[in-house]
Amino acid sequence: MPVTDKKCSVNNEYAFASETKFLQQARNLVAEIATDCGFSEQIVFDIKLAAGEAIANAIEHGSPNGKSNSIKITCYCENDDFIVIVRDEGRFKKKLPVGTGDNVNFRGRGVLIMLALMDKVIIDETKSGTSVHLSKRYR
Amino acid sequence: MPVTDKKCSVNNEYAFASETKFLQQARNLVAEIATDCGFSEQIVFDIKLAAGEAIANAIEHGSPNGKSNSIKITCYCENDDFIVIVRDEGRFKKKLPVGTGDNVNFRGRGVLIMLALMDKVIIDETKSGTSVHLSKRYR
Amino acid sequence: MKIEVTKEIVPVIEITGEVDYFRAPELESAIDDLILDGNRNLLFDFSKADYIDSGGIEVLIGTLRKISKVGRLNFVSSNDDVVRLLDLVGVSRYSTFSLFSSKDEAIEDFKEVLKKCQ
Amino acid sequence: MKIEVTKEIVPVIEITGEVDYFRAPELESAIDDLILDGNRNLLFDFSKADYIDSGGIEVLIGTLRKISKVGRLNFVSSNDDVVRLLDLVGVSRYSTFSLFSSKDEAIEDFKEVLKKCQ
Ligand SMILES: Nc1ncnc2c1ncn2[C@@H]1O[C@H](COP(=O)(O)OP(=O)(O)O)[C@@H](O)[C@H]1O
Ligand SMILES: Nc1ncnc2c1ncn2[C@@H]1O[C@H](COP(=O)(O)OP(=O)(O)O)[C@@H](O)[C@H]1O
Repeated sequence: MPVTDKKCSVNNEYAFASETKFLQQARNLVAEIATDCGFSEQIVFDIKLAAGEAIANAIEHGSPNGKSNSIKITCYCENDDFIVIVRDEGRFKKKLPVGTGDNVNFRGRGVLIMLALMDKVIIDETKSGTSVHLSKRYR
Repeated sequence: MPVTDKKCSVNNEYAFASETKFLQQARNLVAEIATDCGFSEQIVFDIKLAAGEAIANAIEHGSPNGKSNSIKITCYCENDDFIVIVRDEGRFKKKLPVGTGDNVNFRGRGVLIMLALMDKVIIDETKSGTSVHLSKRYR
Repeated sequence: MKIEVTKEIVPVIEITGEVDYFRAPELESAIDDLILDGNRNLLFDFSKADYIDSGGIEVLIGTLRKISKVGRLNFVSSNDDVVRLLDLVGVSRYSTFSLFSSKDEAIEDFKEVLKKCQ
Repeated sequence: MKIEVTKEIVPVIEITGEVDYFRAPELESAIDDLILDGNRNLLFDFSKADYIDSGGIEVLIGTLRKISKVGRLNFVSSNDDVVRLLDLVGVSRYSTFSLFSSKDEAIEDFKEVLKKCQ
């Protein structure tokens, strides 16, 4: 049973150095929190994947100083939404991922996957970093 | 000089039937409002293009009943942001644009262009329609 | 958007106005006709065009694929915003794509290239 | 993610665990080695894998392009989420991609195909 209660106590923060080896544990933590909040296995997969894409981007594109940058993930419930926020310390890149020219590759599907799997996506680029906010409604 | 005043009187709404022939006038209206708010030619181009992509998507993907659906555009200034909201009456499509298989095409760049040109992008899918919120900071 | 096709040393596709998502198919079919006629070298004159969105970009990239390594696309524009966008989306990184600020230069370039082919 | 390559009627790439953005290059290089060796038919056994993100999908699509029309990629998974994702991103629409729920079926299929080639 989904917890649609405004008083859901989930408001969990996880901070870690921007290292590729932490991607798997970070997305699995988000998946566990979503499971605890009562989502079905299928929706948990969607949340895990969308969050995984955002975390991968934060490490790959949002950490100008590499491992000395940190990533912060916050998960909480608000009204009818389960929300994951991924914050990094980078500037949003003003370039589209389009391969090296003659070879248009498949890059650039991360954001489209987030949109396809979540109900609301906010990408907010500020001077102190990018934050990606993903929400999934309880249905 | 950008109007960074909270009391900027721009809070303009434009509603029209979801027809392809209205795309050009709708994006040009947004461009004129942005010009009036004091943005440079280059930033006006960026706002026009990002809004144009959102309006094209609203017509193409967010109008299940074609011309009998309507599109609403709102432009306003808030604090240091110029905001354009494009609302449609459709459901967000849970499919990625990937061509017909063997031919991966270039589709699916609209959202990436919005992200590259604007500072904050919100895509919110509700039961009554999708809204795309684009903000550009005055600098 | 208005399209006019003329024939110089290569076909010249002159576009006036704004190329967008819903007008792009018209441009695509004009180009497809030229490619069907055997043309692999094309000149896009964008001097009188001041807007192109992802739909127009899709046609440009589609054209670059269709003419592949055997053809060239010379593109004329001195509109800073259009040029910046072509760079953003990666069109300018295709080896068969070249940007010129005037039609004369784009034609001169084709003359040079076609001379070498003889 | 763990990768194990064995040779049956075609090379079998068995993946265990989670394939993501930062592990995908490892998978790609294992596949590239097989393609360099002249293989065009590949069996991906995903039975023991339960996660793939856009980085892994990119490798799959890249492989489909590399083996192009001459090869086939038979993919084994009965994980509903993985199958749903392959459908969402369009991998399953490639004519050279086929999905199987068991490795045996995927191998049977290759036997049929390769028989026709003789
Ligand atoms: N956290 C981030 N910080 C900076 N740029 C980002 C971030 N997330 C995404 N981007 C930009 O958006 C583009 C699209 O992201 P995505 O769809 O995930 O594709 P990919 O990561 O495969 O390139 C990236 O190529 C990058 O330029
Ligand atoms: N207003 C909308 N309503 C429903 N779906 C949308 C809307 N905007 C975008 N989408 C979905 O997001 C995908 C990506 O959009 P975009 O990047 O603009 O690419 P394109 O429109 O070229 O396919 C679309 O293919 C569509 O499935």
